[in-house]
Amino acid sequence: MSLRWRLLMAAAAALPAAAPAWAQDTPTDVVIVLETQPDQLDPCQASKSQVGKVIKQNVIETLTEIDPESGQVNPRLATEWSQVDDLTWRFKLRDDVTFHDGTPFNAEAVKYSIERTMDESIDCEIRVKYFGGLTLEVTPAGEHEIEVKTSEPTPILPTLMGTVVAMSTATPMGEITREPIGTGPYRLEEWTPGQQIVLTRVDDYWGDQPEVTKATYIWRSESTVRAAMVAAGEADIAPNIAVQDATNPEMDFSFLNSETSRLRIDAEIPPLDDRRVRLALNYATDRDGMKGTIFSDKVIPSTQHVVPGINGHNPDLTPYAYDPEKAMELLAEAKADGVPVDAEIILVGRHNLYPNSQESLQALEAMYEAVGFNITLKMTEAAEWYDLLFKPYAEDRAPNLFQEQHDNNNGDAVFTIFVKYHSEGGQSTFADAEVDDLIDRGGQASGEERTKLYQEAFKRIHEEIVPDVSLFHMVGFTRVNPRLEFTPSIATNSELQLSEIGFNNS
Amino acid sequence: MHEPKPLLEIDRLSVDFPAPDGLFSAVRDVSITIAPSEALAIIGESGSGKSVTANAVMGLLDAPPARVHGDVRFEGRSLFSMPDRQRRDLWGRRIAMVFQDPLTHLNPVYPVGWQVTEVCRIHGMARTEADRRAMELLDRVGIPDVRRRMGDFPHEFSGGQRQRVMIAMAMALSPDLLIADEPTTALDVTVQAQILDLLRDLRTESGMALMMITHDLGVAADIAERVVVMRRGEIVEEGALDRVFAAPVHPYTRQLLTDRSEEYRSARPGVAPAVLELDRVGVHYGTFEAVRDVTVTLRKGEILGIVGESGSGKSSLASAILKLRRPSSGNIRFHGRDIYALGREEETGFHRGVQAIFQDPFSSLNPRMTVLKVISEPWLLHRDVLPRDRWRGRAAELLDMVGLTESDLDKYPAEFSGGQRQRIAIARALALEPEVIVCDEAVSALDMTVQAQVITLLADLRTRLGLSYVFIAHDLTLIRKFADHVLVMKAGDVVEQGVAEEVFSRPSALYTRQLIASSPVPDPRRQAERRTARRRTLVHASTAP
Amino acid sequence: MNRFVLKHGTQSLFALLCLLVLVFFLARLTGDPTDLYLPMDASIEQRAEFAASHGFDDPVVVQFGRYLAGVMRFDFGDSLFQGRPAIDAVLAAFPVTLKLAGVTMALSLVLAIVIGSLAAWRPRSIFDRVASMLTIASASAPDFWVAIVAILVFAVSLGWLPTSGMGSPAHWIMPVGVLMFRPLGLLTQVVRAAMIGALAAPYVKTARAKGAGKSRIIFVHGLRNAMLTVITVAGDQAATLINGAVVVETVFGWPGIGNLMIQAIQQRDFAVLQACILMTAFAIFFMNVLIDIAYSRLDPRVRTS
Amino acid sequence: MRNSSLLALLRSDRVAFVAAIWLMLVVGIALVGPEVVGKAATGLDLRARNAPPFDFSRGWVHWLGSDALGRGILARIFLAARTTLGIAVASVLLSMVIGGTLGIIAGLSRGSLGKVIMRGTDVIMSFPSLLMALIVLYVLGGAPANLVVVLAITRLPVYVRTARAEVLEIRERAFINAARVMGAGQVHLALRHIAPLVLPTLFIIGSLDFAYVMLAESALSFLGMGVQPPSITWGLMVAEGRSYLNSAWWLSFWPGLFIMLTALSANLLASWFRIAGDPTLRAAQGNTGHA
Repeated sequence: MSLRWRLLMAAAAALPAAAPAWAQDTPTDVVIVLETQPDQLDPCQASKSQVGKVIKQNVIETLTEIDPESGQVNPRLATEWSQVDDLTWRFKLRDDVTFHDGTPFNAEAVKYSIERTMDESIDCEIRVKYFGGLTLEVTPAGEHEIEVKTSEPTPILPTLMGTVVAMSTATPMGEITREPIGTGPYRLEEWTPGQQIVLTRVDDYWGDQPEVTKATYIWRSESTVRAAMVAAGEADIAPNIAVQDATNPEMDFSFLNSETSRLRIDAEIPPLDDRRVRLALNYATDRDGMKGTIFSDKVIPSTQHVVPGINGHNPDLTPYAYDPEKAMELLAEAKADGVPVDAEIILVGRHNLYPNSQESLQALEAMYEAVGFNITLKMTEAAEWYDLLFKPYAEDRAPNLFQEQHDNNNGDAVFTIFVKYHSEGGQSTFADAEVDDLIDRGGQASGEERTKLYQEAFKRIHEEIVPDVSLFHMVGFTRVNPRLEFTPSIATNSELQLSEIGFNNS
Repeated sequence: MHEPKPLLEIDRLSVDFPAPDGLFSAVRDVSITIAPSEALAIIGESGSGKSVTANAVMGLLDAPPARVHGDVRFEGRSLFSMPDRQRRDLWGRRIAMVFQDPLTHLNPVYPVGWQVTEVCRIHGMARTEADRRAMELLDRVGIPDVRRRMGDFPHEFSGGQRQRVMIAMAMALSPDLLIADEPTTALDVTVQAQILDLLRDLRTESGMALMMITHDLGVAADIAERVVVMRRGEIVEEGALDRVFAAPVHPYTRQLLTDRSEEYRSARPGVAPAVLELDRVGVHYGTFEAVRDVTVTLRKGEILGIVGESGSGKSSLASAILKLRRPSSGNIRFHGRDIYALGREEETGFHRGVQAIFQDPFSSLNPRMTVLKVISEPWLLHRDVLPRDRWRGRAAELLDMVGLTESDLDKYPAEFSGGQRQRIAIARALALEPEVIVCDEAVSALDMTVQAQVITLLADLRTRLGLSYVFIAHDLTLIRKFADHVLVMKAGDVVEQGVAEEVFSRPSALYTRQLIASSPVPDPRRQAERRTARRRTLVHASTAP
Repeated sequence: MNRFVLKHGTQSLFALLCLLVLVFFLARLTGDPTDLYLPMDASIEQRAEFAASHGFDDPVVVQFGRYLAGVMRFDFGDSLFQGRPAIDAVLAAFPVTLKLAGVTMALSLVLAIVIGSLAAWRPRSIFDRVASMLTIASASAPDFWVAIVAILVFAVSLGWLPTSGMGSPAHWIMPVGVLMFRPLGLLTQVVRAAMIGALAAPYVKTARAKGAGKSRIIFVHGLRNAMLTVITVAGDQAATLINGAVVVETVFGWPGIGNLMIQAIQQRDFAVLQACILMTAFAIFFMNVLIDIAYSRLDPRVRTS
Repeated sequence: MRNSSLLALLRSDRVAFVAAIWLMLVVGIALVGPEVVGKAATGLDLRARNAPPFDFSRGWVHWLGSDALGRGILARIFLAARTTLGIAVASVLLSMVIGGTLGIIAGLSRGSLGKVIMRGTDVIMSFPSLLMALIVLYVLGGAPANLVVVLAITRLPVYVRTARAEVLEIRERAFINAARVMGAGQVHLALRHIAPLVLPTLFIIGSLDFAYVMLAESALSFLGMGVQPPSITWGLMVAEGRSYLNSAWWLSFWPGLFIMLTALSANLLASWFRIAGDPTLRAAQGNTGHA
């Protein structure tokens, strides 16, 4: 150690004024430290949170924009829209926009953008995630108006357009680009793979000019390091740090990150096919005990797998209270009826699914064992976890509880409810005709009707079926350098709009 | 006898080393003086303290752990109390040293030329001057083609040449005193003779004093004017060369001299049945031909001596006999059967009938085995020889036979001296009651007195058990004393063979004559005559094709 | 020297091929990247379609054949996740690791030689004991832990150094310092042992008898011989340095090959993983050749035999 | 008889003696620790979450603080000792036995078998061991048994190479020839003569590796592919606790200290044993000996 010390001393002596050299100085530049480097910056991958945080609404913009708090659809590049018939929609576009490469933003460009996004030869996440099974036919209806025809009725097309981004026609078709050219307030200045991405402000942005002139994105995998960097003045925003690193109320802001955590119960395998056993699990879960300890005290015990603000969320449901006695009673009842409640139940967890995920699972394991379950914790790595997440499930599997976290930030419950709860959904663990019917009808409906049907479905799922142990609407923590004025929101998980950043003049 | 002004005075020198049980006293109260130009030999066996004394003079003992008392003075100045810098100034310039094993004492990663110039450079000579001097010196000590070989590395030279390089290094600054610690021990006899001649000539030229450390009385007789005999750290006898050799006072000196005296044995007539027959045996290592066309017969109760210098192929021949290396040509028959074409049972019979004793007493016993395990290993391999419950008893008998006791059975080899280890190896060789024992330099690494004891034991066992030996050695005196039939080898060829006495008294081959002439005898007067004679032979030899 | 490289080359080529087969098949046993690449809500059909379009549904042997054919044409495949040739990603990352490892190794060697030699001059002295203890201790701490503690102490609390990243020389101090721990500890021990051995060698006696002084004995006679052992161990250490580099690069956010490899393994980005392996294996081979050359330069006995 | 003298030698070297005592202590903890702490190591107590160390009002298992689930750190360390040492010892033994055997075979074989073995080790050596371990663990999963196998494989080359080098030297010694002259076969030579001589060297490497394996195991945990909860090792404790370094340093400090001290002790003992086991080195070290 002495050697190291001497070395450091020497270094410190040699660089007396060095400290500012690596701290950020220029007043309107910001440095943002992410968890991982985005693999790509292709506009059509903007729905990936690691890509979206850099380019979405900064470099490239969407046609519509969804208010994360209310789920409401707002104009962005499209100014207004109307439904022509069941399958056809019309979108009016802004006429004062040009791409960073000088090409005009018009109907042709949007057509090109949508076609490129839907191109099956590149694996655009926007297509796979939001347009599975759906095809779009785009026809320009004037210089700044388009008509979109869908292959099947899609009442939420304006919401979906909140995911579709506009890119210059110079963007190559059929191959992934590393140089996104959009219409946003910033252009991609430099991308040194592995090291940094630099965005600079454009002069002729169509909207209000943001304050930040230059944004540098870097990445460090350790939350401690990210937090330390902001504390040391080397970075200005660390969008996501662990709860235990969020120790400074001056800098650290919590925000609902639109993620919801749960344990999926495999309701097809005894003893978990018995509703009482599933209820017992819920009653044995001490959500309040975990809140404020393992998890932040800002998390909200959840009742359903979508966050409030998503169309279809049912605000009238209440979480199951912590009641171990009741859990034991239910178990005893089930046991009396011959349900094999002593069977070993596998609790499948995944590494670092969310901060402190391992600890929360160990806590849950202890809680369930306390009421008489026989739980074995099994940690998996991403690939194995995915394998278990999706159907088809193994025939001879053991009864299992499956740790999950789901992020729906696109305003509508449809992105969640079908895949998780419909008997044909890729990740559902039960089949209930009534739930299926509600989900199917909800998908076709729009407006109030849609909301109501989904809410009914969530109610039945939560109270009658009990296919999961719903845990929390999760919060994230963002550390922000006090010189900035920035409040993270529920959207911070998937995008980080530089235009929302201001500076404190102190 | 003593010069009035001594060059070097060793004054009541004692050296102790810490040992597990207190202090081990390596040198006790030794006082020696050397006059300018005098040649002194310190004679002693291993553990006599002769090398420790030499190293103490040069300050080469590590200060702890060695504890040195007394004083050493050079021209009246104490070497022990003078400042390090002054002492370093003397080393190499006024006092130089030559060591026993030139290969390890030369730095393997530097060219020899560099190593010779280093002495000069250390003592302030300019580079070009030092280079010139080194070349001159190497040429003087007899390195051929000096200009080219200056840049060669120690491993590229033969043993004798390396020692010549060492000597050149020592002579570089014409020192007043040369300390030579067993400088010829690792060398072949013919080379030893050349090195001794070189040392003598250099001394004559420069008038330097010589302190020669040796275990070999012949070497002392060859070069010294005065001798000091040491034993177990103390001086037992000191005096002029002729006086000590002619009329030794101390019993130990007398014993040393008798052990080396020459005894001729009468050869046995070759009437006994043949045990081992070698027929035109050749051994190759890759393309290198180590042994060529050896044909010889070993009869029951006979001792076949094989003599030769390093590289003569004698050990390769032993390997072939022991089935350690298959001959590339010819065949070897044990009781008439080719040993490389034996059936399973005959194979067992061969391994019981032929045993071996190797040179190095340190590596010939597995250090992790007790003596009992070592001796009983043959019975483990040949399970029908002796039931396990009798192993201990029989092993004790064997130990008794070789002069050790039953209580030694549970000790490890490290607890024995070299001679004792060789006895254990002999006991192991006897365990299967063999007919032939191949002794590959079996006594070469031992001290003279120990050597004599082991030889006596071997001779005794032959008489008692009717054993035959293949006795391989580089030491002519030994072979001469011990063998019935002798084979002289050189570079893979048998240059001469016959009844031992005849070969030695009337050698027919030139090489045999050279060997005999080079081997020093512990008699100053005869050695002086032989030297003169040898020089003539050598001159003759070097002009011969 | 050419024949020597050629011999090593063919041997290493064989080893490389084995390694490639091993990793290729092992990596595919860990599952295909479809699930990791596609969003969670992708349908079963979309997954099947994705796997088919990237050939993940072919038998592994067929995939391997295709890959080998590509390698023959110096086409190492495209990174699934980065959408660019895998070799580009590797070539961008490799110099970073090379610099990091190079500086670390050079510094550890120099320090190890100085500390180890001084410790060997007087074994069991106070200096020797303290130096041994510290260097062994430094090799006994989990490196990621040391790295994070170092950031908290030197960057956050004291503010002397930047937390992480590359750039100014100051950015190098902590990564190199942390990465140095293991090799420095080991090399110091090796230098010390080798020097003790070399200083006990008979030729050192000869040098002393020539009147050579302490520094001449240590650095001219001892060190040159001790280096033979040291560079062999240093070579092995340099090869294993990449283990530490994985951790250090991860913590300090250096875009090196260790970081890239971890990411490739986690994402099942096979093309990148394979390219990384080829690159490191080649680098290790190249380093072994260098060491052999250095060895033969240092030891004339190797040169002539 | 030899052991007692070794023990005396050990006592004369204070540092090595302390190292040995620490190792014995740790082994003792591994043997009985988990039973001693019992439920205290696994029970949940969220009120004691991240309780700081040196609060002696709580039970002794909390003296070094409590972890994020309120379990005493000391209790966790005791529980983890068995897995940690178990993995380290098992993988070292496994690689020592397999590597040693392969090395001896390679050393004795003059044919292609030896070459195959050496090429095999080349393959393992030409790839960073940590990454090799990661890939294999992704296939097999992070069960302690798998970890043992993986770590053993990555360390094999060291043993193979060392054993082979030793054999090449030993097989030239005279007692091997003496045994062959008696008719000893390869198996006899390998078991009776060579293995006992190679073993001490392998043992020294083993104790160095013991430290290495513990550190590698913790690095794997850091990268997320080591032992998985609910199994626990010191390495995993450090890896999990690292995210609390800012707020609760004791979570990763104590297990880190245990790893460091244990690794240090193993290293110290190994270097001591290298000297004690080799009389020539012992002399060079200046303990005893003659010039």
